[in-house]
Amino acid sequence: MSDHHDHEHHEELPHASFSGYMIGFLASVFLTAIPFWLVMGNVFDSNSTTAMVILGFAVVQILVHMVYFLHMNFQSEGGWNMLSLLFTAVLLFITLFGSLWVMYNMNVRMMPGMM
Amino acid sequence: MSHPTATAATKNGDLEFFVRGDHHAPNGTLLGFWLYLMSDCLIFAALFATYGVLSQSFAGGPTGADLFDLPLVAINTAFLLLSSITYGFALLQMQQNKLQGTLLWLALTGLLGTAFLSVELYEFYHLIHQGAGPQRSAFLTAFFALVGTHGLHVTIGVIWLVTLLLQLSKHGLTLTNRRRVFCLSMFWHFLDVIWIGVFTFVYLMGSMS
Amino acid sequence: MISGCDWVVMSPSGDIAAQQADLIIWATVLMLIIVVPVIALTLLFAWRYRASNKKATYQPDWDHSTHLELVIWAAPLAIIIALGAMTWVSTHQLDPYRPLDRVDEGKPVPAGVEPLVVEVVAMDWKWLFFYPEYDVAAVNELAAPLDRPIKFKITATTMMNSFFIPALAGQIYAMGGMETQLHAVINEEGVYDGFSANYSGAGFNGMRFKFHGKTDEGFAQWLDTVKSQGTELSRTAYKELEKPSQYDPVRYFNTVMPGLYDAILNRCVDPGTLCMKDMMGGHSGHQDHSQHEADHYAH
Amino acid sequence: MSDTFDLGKMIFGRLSLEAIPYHDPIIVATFAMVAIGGVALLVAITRAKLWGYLWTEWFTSIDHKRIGVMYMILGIVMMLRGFADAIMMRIQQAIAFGDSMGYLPPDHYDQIFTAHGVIMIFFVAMPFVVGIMNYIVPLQIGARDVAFPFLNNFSFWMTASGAILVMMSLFVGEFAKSGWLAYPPLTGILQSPGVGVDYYIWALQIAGVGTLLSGVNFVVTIVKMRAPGMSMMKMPVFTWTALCTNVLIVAAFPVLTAVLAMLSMDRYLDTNFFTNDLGGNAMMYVNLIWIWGHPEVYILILPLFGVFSEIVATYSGKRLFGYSSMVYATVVITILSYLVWLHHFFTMGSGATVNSFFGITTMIISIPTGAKVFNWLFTMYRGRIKFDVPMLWTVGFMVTFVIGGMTGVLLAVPSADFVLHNSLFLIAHFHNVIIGGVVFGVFAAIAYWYPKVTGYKLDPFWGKMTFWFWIIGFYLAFMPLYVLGLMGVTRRMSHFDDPSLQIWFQIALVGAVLIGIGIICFLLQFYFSYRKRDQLRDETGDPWDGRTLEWSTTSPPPQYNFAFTPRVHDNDAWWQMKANGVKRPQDGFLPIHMPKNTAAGVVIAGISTVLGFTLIWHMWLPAALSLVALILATIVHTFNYDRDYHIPADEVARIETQASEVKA
Ligand code: HEA
Ligand code: HEA
Ligand code: CUA
Ligand SMILES: [Cu+2]
Repeated sequence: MSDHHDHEHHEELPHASFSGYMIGFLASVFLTAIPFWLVMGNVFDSNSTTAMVILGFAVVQILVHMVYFLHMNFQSEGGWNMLSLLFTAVLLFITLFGSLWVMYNMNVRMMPGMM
Repeated sequence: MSHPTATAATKNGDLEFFVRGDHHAPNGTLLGFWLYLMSDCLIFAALFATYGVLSQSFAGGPTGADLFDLPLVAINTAFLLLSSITYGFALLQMQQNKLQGTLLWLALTGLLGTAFLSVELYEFYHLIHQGAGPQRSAFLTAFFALVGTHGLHVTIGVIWLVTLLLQLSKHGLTLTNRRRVFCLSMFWHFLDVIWIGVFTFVYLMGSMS
Repeated sequence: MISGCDWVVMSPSGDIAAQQADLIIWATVLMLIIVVPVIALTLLFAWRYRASNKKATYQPDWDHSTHLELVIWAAPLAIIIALGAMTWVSTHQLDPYRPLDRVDEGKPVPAGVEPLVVEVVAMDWKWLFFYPEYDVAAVNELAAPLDRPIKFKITATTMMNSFFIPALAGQIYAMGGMETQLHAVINEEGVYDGFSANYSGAGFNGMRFKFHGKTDEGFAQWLDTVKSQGTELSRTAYKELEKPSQYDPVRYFNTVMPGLYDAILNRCVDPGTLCMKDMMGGHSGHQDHSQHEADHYAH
Repeated sequence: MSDTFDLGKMIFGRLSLEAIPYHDPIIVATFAMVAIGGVALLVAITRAKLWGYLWTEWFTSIDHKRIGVMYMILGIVMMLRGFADAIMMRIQQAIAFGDSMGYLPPDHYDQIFTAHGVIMIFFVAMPFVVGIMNYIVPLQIGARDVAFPFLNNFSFWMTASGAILVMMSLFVGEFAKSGWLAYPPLTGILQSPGVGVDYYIWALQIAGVGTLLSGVNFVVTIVKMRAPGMSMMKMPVFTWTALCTNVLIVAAFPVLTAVLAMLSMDRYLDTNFFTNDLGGNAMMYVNLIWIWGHPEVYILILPLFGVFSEIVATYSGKRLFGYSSMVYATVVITILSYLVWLHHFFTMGSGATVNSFFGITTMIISIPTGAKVFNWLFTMYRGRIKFDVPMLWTVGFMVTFVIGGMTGVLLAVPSADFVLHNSLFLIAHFHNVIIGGVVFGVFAAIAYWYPKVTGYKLDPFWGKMTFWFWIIGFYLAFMPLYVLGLMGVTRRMSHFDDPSLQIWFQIALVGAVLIGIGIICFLLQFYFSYRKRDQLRDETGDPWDGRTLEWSTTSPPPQYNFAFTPRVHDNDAWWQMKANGVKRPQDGFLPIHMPKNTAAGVVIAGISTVLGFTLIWHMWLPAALSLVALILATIVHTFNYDRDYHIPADEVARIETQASEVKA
């Protein structure tokens, strides 16, 4: 009786697959190697081009990790995982770029020697 | 299994007002842990923002381009990436109910994590030795704080991993343990995601002078 | 005793502060349009629908009305649109960094009049004012001629303070290694309170000074007094002054070490310390500011 | 640290007998009072042999209801401290004019306003809010407990641990003299070498962990544990506001943790985040702390908006007007609260575009807030309003809060803020919204749910006395501050020169004294209600003719809340049950699965307190030991797999029939 119910038995842990991990892994090797090569090999003349490109790679790689390693999708936990992720992404964006905007604005206005 | 006082005829037909069977709310551990990770993510957001703001404040000291050793960072990134695939394999073993395999891959993951930490410690030691410690300039302060916080998380991850190995060998692949393996996997992969931000934003962009 | 003129924020003596006071009044009036009815309705409904009043209608299931919902959201929205527009315009108009284009209502800045530059340093716990144009400085006393725009450049030695003369204009922070600005003008002769509005530690209470709005002659006389009674503000004298102290008396300086303000701002008063503006290695961006600074001391 | 290894220093750090402020009569007197009170309490508990009971039934309890009550008690105790600070400030400001320096030197006054702000926000308002959510949310959603009962207990003890550290600072060392947001460079190690700022940092860090975890806990609880049939849009409004509040907690507190960690690195490791030299930038601290700080004030107010929604509907005998617009308004406020932080430092020097952007986003918040106010208003419209104490607070709130909201919007106009920032006008604004909103809301909630918690109502006479003293006291105490603000008086001053100001401060003091009487009435009401509990007894479990599920169970509810999980078909689930003549089932009970009590929370939080204390005093050796102990204790706790048990069916049956008999 005492464990007439390991009442968690019906719970589903998310399912992982070998191919998923392999795809994720190969993709991230690729997505890591290229930015390193771009910077170490000084491939582009302009730093800002390099910066934009490697930031783009980072974003893609983060998505790859989210999907293949963290098994993010719109179904898990009734969509709450995804919702919270998106919400966090928005807040992250606000915190990061909000701070940079605000601080840049102030620095420009009051740091004579700087920026 | 209706009961005279627990149901009622309403204009919408007969409505049940109580669950007369055994009711269990679904387990919330995975969601809870995910939410914790989201909050952790915002700690990193604050650190990234600070790094972003202070990244040019060299105070006459060395810059990223002067200091960063990209091949070393590449090696470290490789360790971390490898450790995520090994963790993946551990999870696959677990899905097939293979305790030995799970333990083995987890242990390997832990080793890779330790390797990562060793390289990072070496890097820090080297920087401090060069006079480029966290006190030298705001840029270095922010750098050490951001990379160090990530490192601290990996350290906690390794401690947790060791604990989990013990628990797995003691209790086997019970549901509770499976859930823990799963939580740690989220933690581990989450640290990868942060690391992507770190190597791109800090090391690679910092090396382009 | 409790007369309206004590409310310095609402009846100031400088054009900028006067515009800010007007703004407060208009914004408040705008909001009262909705706030007063809300309060009145609350009290009215509370009274009318009290349980003991059986005559009042009772509709226990009435919980929705699209029309009402629309009004509920639209009414505050309308006020906020008006207030938002007011905010946008006034914020740009009264940006403390913006040089003045008038000295009073209907009085544009006369051609050829340059603002009086005052460099302000918030110290622990006193105020130091430099007048680069006249090569004098003063501690805890500030004076300015009527109807001439003043340009304050503000920095601090250590703590974050806020430079505030309510009769003149709104406040702005004073921070170490940074320079904020404030443009203002005083229109009425008088002695006004100035102080730090941002708590800065033990001596904060005493971090007050008098601001004198003076006629041109009065201002010239004041300068004379400073010149005649003042001492020299050399590097050593400054180092002495820099030590934390409280409730400092007014002091005058009749000559000032060249570039002192710039050195304070860039945190390199001590000989041999690297100035902040030179530290940023390789970043040549906004050098114009310090160039500007250098010009002042070239005369 | 010196080069030679000094064992004494490693153990005792900077702690010495000097740290005990025995030369300050005020502190000695306070200490004596607290010590005598404390000893008396300890003796009484020992005499009554209550330790065992307290330990097993309360301290180690993982029952959300018990934990909720403990939060409320923590809040009340700390409120007395916060209020004692407030009255001290009010007296000082009423007498310190011209030659009279008052009785508090700046050194002491500065600690008091800092402690007052910190305590009121973190250890009064937060415990109240979290306590109410703890007690009510699981009941409202028809759940047996929260998602992570152990974590809940742990969160409470971490909050208590932070409170203990703040209280210790009174007697060992000093508290920060920095204002409740502790801006550097003032809080840097150069300007504040003492332990005050470290007390501040560690108290908040430790309590912050608790708050964050409880935020996660409640989001999961609300998302996962709702009774069948309770879709998101059928959730009671209080639960909705609790959800949004906890989302805000999870989203905002990490930033506080991060920024305080950075400040402590500057203090402990000589780094340069916020220093004046070597590239540090104090503005970044201000920026980050407000990214947390602004959402924090909505964390405080949102749950009380929920409370008022429940109360207005219940006492008007009506469905809440505009349920869905209430929900949308809450969600909009939640999101917007993240976009306005800069309004706390318009005057730091950002440009007109930045300032107007943040000013306008700030004022936009008054639109959903206004929608809420109107919804309450139209809930009252065509109702049958019973003016029990909770409803009195609600009307008091609606009138008072809109005034505070309006002055808030005024502060959101940057050019107006340039003259009002840091003035007593600002002080008046936030006491106006916090007292008129948060404090009134908490008192309303206590009066409303007290019979649920204890089984008897609070004596309405004392409730009304509390209300009238508070509301009159509030207006007298804070309206003068608006005036003073317009007279250009700055906050955080302990002495004034201009004698014409004094009269306003004296009026404010009278107001504070009236509030003090209100507090006393508030405390007395517990005593008198307890004495009259037989007359005030409520046996129905539903004394106010409530609408939501918490009223469907007995008062106090059994530890498992509901013998049978309710099924929900309507927003006002219990109202609908009552309308359909539904009664609780009396048979067919099943065993109920419950989590076990555990001491782990007390232990781990206790070690955290020690860790905090040793770090504050630079006692490196004990600090290292407690860190190790902390990690070990946590690991050991994870080895406990035996965490739950079943209440057998006949036990459930016994409890349920007993409850029914009481009613009969
Ligand atoms: C939840 C938040 C909260 C609450 C409820 C209050 C409540 C009160 N506050 Fe608070 N206050 C803050 C939050 C709050 N405050 C914050 C955040 C600050 C800013 C701090 C800073 O500057 O950093 C502040 C600052 C602040 C100041 C500083 C102003 C300045 O900067 O110069 C003053 C001045 O009087 C003040 C007064 C009051 C008063 C009179 C009350 C009244 O409501 C309380 C009145 C009650 C009494 C007077 C009770 C009498 C006492 C008893 C009956 C208890 C008996 C005692 C024992 C048994 C031990 N507050
Ligand atoms: C519970 C706490 C709480 C709440 C709810 C609020 C609510 C608001 N606050 Fe307040 N605030 C504080 C606590 C709070 N505040 C604290 C503690 C500080 C100071 C911290 C410190 O410095 O120590 C502060 C400081 C503060 C500032 C900084 C001022 C300065 O430092 O110079 C500003 C500026 O914009 C501001 C604005 C607002 C606004 C616009 C709201 C709005 O949310 C109010 C919205 C409500 C209404 C407007 C009323 C109802 C609406 C209607 C009836 C509809 C119609 C109305 C209109 C169209 C106007 N607050
Ligand atoms: Cu039912 Cu466990
Ligand atoms: Cu705010």
